[in-house]
Amino acid sequence: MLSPVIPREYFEPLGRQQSEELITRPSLSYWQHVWLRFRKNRMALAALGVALALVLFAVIGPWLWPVDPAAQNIGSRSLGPTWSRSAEVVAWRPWRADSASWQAALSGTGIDIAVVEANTEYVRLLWKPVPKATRYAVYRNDQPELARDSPGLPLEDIAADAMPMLEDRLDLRERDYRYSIIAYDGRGDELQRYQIGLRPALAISLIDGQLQGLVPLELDSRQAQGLGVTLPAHPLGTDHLGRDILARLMHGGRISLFIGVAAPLLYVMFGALYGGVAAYFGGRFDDVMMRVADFVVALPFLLFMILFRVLFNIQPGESGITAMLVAMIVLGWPSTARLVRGQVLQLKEQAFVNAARILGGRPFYIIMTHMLPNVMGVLLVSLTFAIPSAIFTEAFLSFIGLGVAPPAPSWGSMCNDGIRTMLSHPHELLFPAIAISLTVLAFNLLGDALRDAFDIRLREGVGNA
Amino acid sequence: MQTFLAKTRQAGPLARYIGGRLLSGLFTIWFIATATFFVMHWVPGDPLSDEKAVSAEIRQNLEARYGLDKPLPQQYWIYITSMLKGDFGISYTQKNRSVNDIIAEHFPVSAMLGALAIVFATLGGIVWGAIAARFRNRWPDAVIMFAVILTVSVPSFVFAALSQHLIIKLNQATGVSVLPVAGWGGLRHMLVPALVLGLGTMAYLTRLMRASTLEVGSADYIKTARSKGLSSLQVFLHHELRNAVLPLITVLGPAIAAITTGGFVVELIFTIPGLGRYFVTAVQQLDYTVIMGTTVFYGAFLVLMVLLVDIVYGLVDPRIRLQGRADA
Amino acid sequence: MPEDTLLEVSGLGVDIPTHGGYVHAVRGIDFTLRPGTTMALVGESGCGKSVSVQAMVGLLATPGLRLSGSVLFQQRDLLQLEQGQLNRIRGARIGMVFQDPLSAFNPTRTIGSQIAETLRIHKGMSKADGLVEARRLLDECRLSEPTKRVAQYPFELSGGMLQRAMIAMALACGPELLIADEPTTALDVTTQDQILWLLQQLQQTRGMAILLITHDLAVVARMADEVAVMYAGQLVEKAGVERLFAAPAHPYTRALLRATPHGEMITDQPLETIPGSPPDLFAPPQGCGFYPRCSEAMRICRQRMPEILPAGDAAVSRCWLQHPDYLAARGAGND
Amino acid sequence: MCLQAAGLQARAVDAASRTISLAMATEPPSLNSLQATDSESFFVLTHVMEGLTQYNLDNELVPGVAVRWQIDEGGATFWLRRNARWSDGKPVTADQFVYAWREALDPVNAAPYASILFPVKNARAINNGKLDKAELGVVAIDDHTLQVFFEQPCPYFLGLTAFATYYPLRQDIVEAHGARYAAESNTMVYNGPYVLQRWVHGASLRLVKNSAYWDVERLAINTIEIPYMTSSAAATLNLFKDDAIALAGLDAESLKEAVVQGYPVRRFRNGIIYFIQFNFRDGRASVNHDLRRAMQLVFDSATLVNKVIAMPGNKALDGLFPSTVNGVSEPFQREFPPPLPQQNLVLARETIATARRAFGGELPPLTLLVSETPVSVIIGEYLQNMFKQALGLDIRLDKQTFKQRIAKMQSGDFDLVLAGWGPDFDDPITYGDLFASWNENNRGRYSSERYDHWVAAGQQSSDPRARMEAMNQLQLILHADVAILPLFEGASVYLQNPALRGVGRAIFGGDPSYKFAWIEAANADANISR
Amino acid sequence: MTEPLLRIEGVSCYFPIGGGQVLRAVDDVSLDLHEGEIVGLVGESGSGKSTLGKLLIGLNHKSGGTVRLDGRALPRHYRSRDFRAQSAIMQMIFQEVYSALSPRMTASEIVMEGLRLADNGRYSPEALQAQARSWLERVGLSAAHMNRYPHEFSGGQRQRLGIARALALQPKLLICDEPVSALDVSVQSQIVNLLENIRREMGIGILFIAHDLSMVRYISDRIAVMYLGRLVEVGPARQVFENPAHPYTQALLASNPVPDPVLERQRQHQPIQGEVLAPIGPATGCRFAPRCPHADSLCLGQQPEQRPHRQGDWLVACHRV
Repeated sequence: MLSPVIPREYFEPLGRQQSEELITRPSLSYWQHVWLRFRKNRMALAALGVALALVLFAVIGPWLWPVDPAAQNIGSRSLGPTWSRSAEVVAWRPWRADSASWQAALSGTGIDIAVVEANTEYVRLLWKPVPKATRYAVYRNDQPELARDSPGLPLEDIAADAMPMLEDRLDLRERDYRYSIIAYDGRGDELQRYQIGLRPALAISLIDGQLQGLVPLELDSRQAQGLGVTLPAHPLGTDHLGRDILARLMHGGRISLFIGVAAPLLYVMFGALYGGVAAYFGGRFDDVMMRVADFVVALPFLLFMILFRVLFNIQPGESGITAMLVAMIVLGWPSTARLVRGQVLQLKEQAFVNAARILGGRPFYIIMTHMLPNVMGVLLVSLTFAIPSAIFTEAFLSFIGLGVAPPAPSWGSMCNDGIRTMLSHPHELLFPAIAISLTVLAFNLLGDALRDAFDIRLREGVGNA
Repeated sequence: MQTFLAKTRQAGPLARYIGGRLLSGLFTIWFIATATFFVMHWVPGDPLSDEKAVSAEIRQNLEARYGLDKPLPQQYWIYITSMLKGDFGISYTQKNRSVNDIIAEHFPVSAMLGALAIVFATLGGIVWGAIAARFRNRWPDAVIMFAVILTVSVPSFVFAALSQHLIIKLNQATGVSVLPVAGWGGLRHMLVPALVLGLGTMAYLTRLMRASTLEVGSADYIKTARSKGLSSLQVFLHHELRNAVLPLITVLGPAIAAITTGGFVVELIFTIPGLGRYFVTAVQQLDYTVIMGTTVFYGAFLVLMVLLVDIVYGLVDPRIRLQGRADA
Repeated sequence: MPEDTLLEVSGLGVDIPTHGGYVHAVRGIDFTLRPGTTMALVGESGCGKSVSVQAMVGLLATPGLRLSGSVLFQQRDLLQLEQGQLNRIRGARIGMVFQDPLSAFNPTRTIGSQIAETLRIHKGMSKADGLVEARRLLDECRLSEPTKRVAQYPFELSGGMLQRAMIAMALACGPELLIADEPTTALDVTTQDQILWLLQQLQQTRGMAILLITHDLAVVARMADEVAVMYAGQLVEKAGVERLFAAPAHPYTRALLRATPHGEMITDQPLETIPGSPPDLFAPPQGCGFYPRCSEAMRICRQRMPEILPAGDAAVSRCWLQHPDYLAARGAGND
Repeated sequence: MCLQAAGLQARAVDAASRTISLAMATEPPSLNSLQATDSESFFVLTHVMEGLTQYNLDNELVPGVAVRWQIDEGGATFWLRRNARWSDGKPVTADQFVYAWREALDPVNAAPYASILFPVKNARAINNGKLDKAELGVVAIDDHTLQVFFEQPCPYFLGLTAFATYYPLRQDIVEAHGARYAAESNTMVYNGPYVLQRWVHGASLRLVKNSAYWDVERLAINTIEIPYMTSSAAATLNLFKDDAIALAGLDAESLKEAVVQGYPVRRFRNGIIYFIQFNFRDGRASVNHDLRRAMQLVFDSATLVNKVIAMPGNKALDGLFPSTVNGVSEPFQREFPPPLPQQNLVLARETIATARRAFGGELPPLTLLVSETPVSVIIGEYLQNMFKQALGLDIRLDKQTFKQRIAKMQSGDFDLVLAGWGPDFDDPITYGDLFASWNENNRGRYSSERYDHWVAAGQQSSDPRARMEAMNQLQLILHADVAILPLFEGASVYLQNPALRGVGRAIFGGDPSYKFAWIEAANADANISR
Repeated sequence: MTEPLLRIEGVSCYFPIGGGQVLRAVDDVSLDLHEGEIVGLVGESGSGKSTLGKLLIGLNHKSGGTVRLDGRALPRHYRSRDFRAQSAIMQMIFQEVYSALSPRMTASEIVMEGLRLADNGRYSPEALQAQARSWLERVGLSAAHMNRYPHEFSGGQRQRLGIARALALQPKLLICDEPVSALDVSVQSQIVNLLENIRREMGIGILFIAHDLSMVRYISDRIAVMYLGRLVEVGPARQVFENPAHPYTQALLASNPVPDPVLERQRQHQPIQGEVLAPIGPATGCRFAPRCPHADSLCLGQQPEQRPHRQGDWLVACHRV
């Protein structure tokens, strides 16, 4: 290991280079550090983006999609996502078929059963009487392929002494149906079974058309009959009362996100103040204040929710948003208070807080300038975790009728409505559930990411391990 | 200096501590009882009303039977004194059953279900959390944490309905009744409901366990243990696990209470005759005595559980057991 | 490798992954330790002394950790051993003592059980036998009332007592090498005195080698046979203890010694200081790590990393001042 | 699927042991026949107790404890069968009826259904505490003859005697157990076809054949197990799918699922009518006739039934009487068709404009009180929006729990209420007297002398023709005054295991009834879906 | 002789520790400190030296005795206005270099904080900035550091910042609670030199609390040795170090290793026995007696008074002296 001869000038003395300590890394504030760490977490950025998008959806959405979330379109209930369709106006009038008319319809044709009319407002059937029958049971199967084994919905029993005819108006859709007419004798044995398949044409009743402004009010039933109208589009479908789910999601988002953000924000703030003050003054004062917090934890939420509705004079049928907010704040703060108390107790022992006291800082000054900013990280994290639970609470309360009042939507109440039709019309649950889950997920991830970003222990730089 | 202090504190502080906690627990229960009583009387509605109207005379008879004709302070006094005697009165809806009977009949069901749920939640939380921590930032961690967040983001009734659906499918597929869809009987009836009931807590505990395992993992004594030549499994079992589980115990008290009292959705869907379901029905039917009785009972249960868990924590953690309890 | 070498470290390098990239915590250190002697690894915080010993015995567990070089312990390269083989050496042939005895003990298990655990693993003792042996070890380490201590929990003992227990645990299986990582830094002076005395006594009776990591030159002076000085992840000087204190070769060692208050110092004069701070090991300097703070820096120091060079009396130093070319040049200049 | 189902251990219908399994919505709050008010209690009581008369499979009155009877304007006499026995072997005697009726009226017992006994002489006075209960107009002539005196002529009295409040009670047993009478299975005795063998509160009930029952030979089902208590239709359907129960009530959603599964769906009109009742108390906006009239003009019960409720079986209601009510010789609705809805938007808007002027240009918001069951809420929301769109009416939906809704109805804290009424006995008067000004259940306080007149006529006349004519007048008056908006008559839609036959669906009393049920062995092994 | 800058007379600080017992962290301590003087207060952990320091500054409440600062008696319980009144006379430097500075404040904000609090609004923002700049430069930091946050500074720089914060109020007395024990050797000397310079230039008194005897010996004019809440020896630094009178001081010095292998190998190492016990309850004898190699029945039975030793400036609390 013979090194080459090094030129003499290389050994020229330079003297001390570093008279003053150099800072080699760029200057970053604490928050910049947090943001840097946060930004590196791709999941967190995505979550932030989703959260912002949801807020925009709720805030700006209703301007872009100006549909009344309460407007019912009773003819288009529980529709999946659809674009605009054309329909025919139908004015229903009682059907009075006499024996001549049904004989005319059936005679000589050789068929047993005839469709007189079939639209989504009504389906009218006639059939040939079965000798010795005492009654006819009329069934309809929405799954025509199953109709051979299972007649489906029992629509009506018709006594044999009445006309062998049926008008079906039950929840008709623009789809294939198969009707079964079963004739029974006096002992209840089946004599004969007629079946017929049909597909009703899309129709809208006159009054619905008028109510929705699709048909001029002046037209009477005769004039309106058969008029062609265009039904509005529903990008996310409609609910069980024919209300537009997209519009409801947007408006519901306002309420859900408002409650979801405002309630935690307020109770986290109150809890922080409470816990901070308790811990700062400590001792007996702290004991008493924390005991109060223990009481509050043990209070039954539901009862107090009702109480606040009474206190706030929430009339039946009014949305109890304020009461809900107050109840959530009044009963929600102890966990934050405990958290902040723990933090402040730790901070109190920190030398910089003592330094501020020595400099003569008043308690308020110290809490505001030295404690609060340092508790901020924990607070933000607990806030992001409180938001999902607040949204769930709102949903639960709306479910038991203590939340928003119909027809105002909230994501929670939409979910609760949707659960009932989970199997047959999954979209009614799916969309609000996705909204809630997305929010919850986004804020959970956000909370996780913030916690990591704020965690001093994880901050870069390796000491002497 | 800590150690010097410790020695001076050993004489009987635990008994004093428990005594103090019990006292404040009693105070808490009184507070809940009073708050509940007055809220119940503020809330609109009439426990005596029924589908068919009753005449004014019958109504008076009914009011006298339940003591509602007396002035409020007197009603409160009667309520508190009889509560002290352990008597919560007679149900308004189940007219010949006392609230004590109802609690005695339904609470054990909730408690059994809750106990099993807690067992599931705790075991699951420990196992999953430990696995996630051990494979930190690798795929098992990612999978477990994703499942945790999913569990948190989906309401429990969805899981309940889904699992019931799965049981039916399972029974139909195998042709034998592998598990009952609903109802109450032996352990078989409890398995799935308890699992569903414990799911949320399990997710929470998993998260906690992961964090505390990571924290313990970076503790100096783990390095010591490794320097002694313990294999990583031995280190994990004998040093990490035990200390990582300790923080879980502190949240177990409220968790037990929450699970035992919060199971009404599960009880409803699986048709389990628990107290949680009964309580919700009582709230809907405005059954004053049952509401008040169960609320106070639950409050007491919560206080007791938190205390019990604190004591258990003390027994498990020698620092607290031997030191009495310095304030947090 | 000579027969009388217990531990031979050559070219040990440790890169630790962090959020900001790799920290080059240890950048090639070499030393040997003979049986029964004490080698002190001295340096300021962040110089890599703890990291390097932990890396030697496989205690660094960060995923993505990069190790280089070799650590021959009794002719076996510890860096190449499988986990199981390493576990049979750790605790049995190599004992370790750490800085903070309170946090180094598992808080929820008794002292006795933790000592017995080592014995159970390496010697297959029963738990009861282990406890008896633990009591004997505590007694050997001069811990008062050993029978009582065995059943006590760490928090019930003072720092000095715990450090004795820690030593007892490290010595349980009669290791040939004791690694003591700042064993007295957390302790008071009188307790430090007791512990150092104990270590010396134990070394005499047991004949083990000690690798002592410390930042305190006074402790080094008292304990070490040989000293290795670390700076910025590198070994800058290695010498016999008397040689090092009498004639430090590296400017850093010199500055360190002069900055340490000394019995004979005159208080009227200011203490010598070393300005500035060590380099950032995320991006170690190209040349000598100490050059910006060095009063004797030369142009070459900035550009090229000095090699380990002999500095007389079996000492070596990583400094251009020891380079034959420099010495030649200086000699010429003086002429 | 057939074979798979056969392997299941818990069979809903077990032909071998002649056992069936069922689910119940909740457990019966009380099996004391004096205290029972709810359908669960009535269901159990119907099976374990028997009154003087009972309903058969076709909802016709047939002899129960009484073998024959004679009713005139002044009273009735019942001759009890000699082989009627309690489950402990003691005979059923006339004085047990006397005891029961007196107890029901005794104010101390605060029996909620005491008023159903009011046709009996002095009953009202006794219940009001004005007379001693010994003054009640009922006498046990001997052990097997019961004589009843009427307060005033009561042509429908026989229908009342099947009601639970009219059941006999055993004084010795009631007094032995005091407040705990009928709280457990072993604190009561039974004179019905079944006895309650086991009652695990909140969990399960088991009914087994009462060997002391006079007609025990006829019973085809040995054991009725009720191991599940759930009010969730989804859960019930799941139990049915799993062949754990033999009968499952359906709601709109589970019905769809049942159709998809191919189960044979059954339906039964239960005679319960639903209507919007207006509040006629002073100061309520709903007092305004034009307002009510405008609402009547836009409302269409058929749309509600077909599109909003959308369950087969439910039938649009336009008058007061459901299709289950019989007139003189034919169904009442066929003899006296109700006025049909008009749905005239133009006229309605004119009418509401008149109303608006009466309120000084601005209509106050109306409160629609509904209970918080899903169907009620959906109907409420539908009406809320429909009246908003059609008339610009601002309606607030007041969702309340059952008890709270009743309380608010009682105190008049509503403008509109969605109410329902189930018949207590087989006579149109059970609907007709509902809006009589004196009726406590007339919670809207609708008051019309003409209406009251026709109610009295219907109650007292013994001429069926005249009575039905009076009933028709009632529905016409209601329509003209817009006292109510009739909505629909209810139905139960349900699934029934095909092996189980002869299940009685009862309009009156406990429903369903398994007293006449049997297991069709040929179907017993068949799959539930066929 | 003029009144000293700080006069501590019979000061005690007790903490209740439950069970009716009392921890006598500081027990009847008397000490003077003159202007421009550095007094080193040494002792092992648990000796009460930090408690005394915190008590003087007002972070602990004294249980008895009086403290006179600059001729004025200090209150027992401090309120924020007492702190403010005191802040211009007495300041403190902390051991915890990493937590003594608020992580959310820049260097200049930290230095200005005291000035801002002391006289609300009297200084303009520019004047405050200028003050901060000059103090930062005074402690060896540059204007370039003004807007940086504590976590960007090294340990030594942080301690300088802490010193600048204290000096900005131009106090007469600086209480330094182990100011260098968390720092590396090379940095320790920087800080010690800085303190020495400040004393020389500003003439302020310094109470230098430390457990590191070498550093104390280097910097102090006088030295006070504490053991279990009591002062056992107070005297001129050099003399005490060269010729300690109290057995505890002797033991302490004997335990302290010196950075010289030759000397070390010559020394007789016989460590002092026993453990430090907690000072609970009233002492019946000398606190050091249980560990003292020379203890007799008198030592165990009676608490020794502080008595002058050799020159009048040297006090020792030992029966044997």
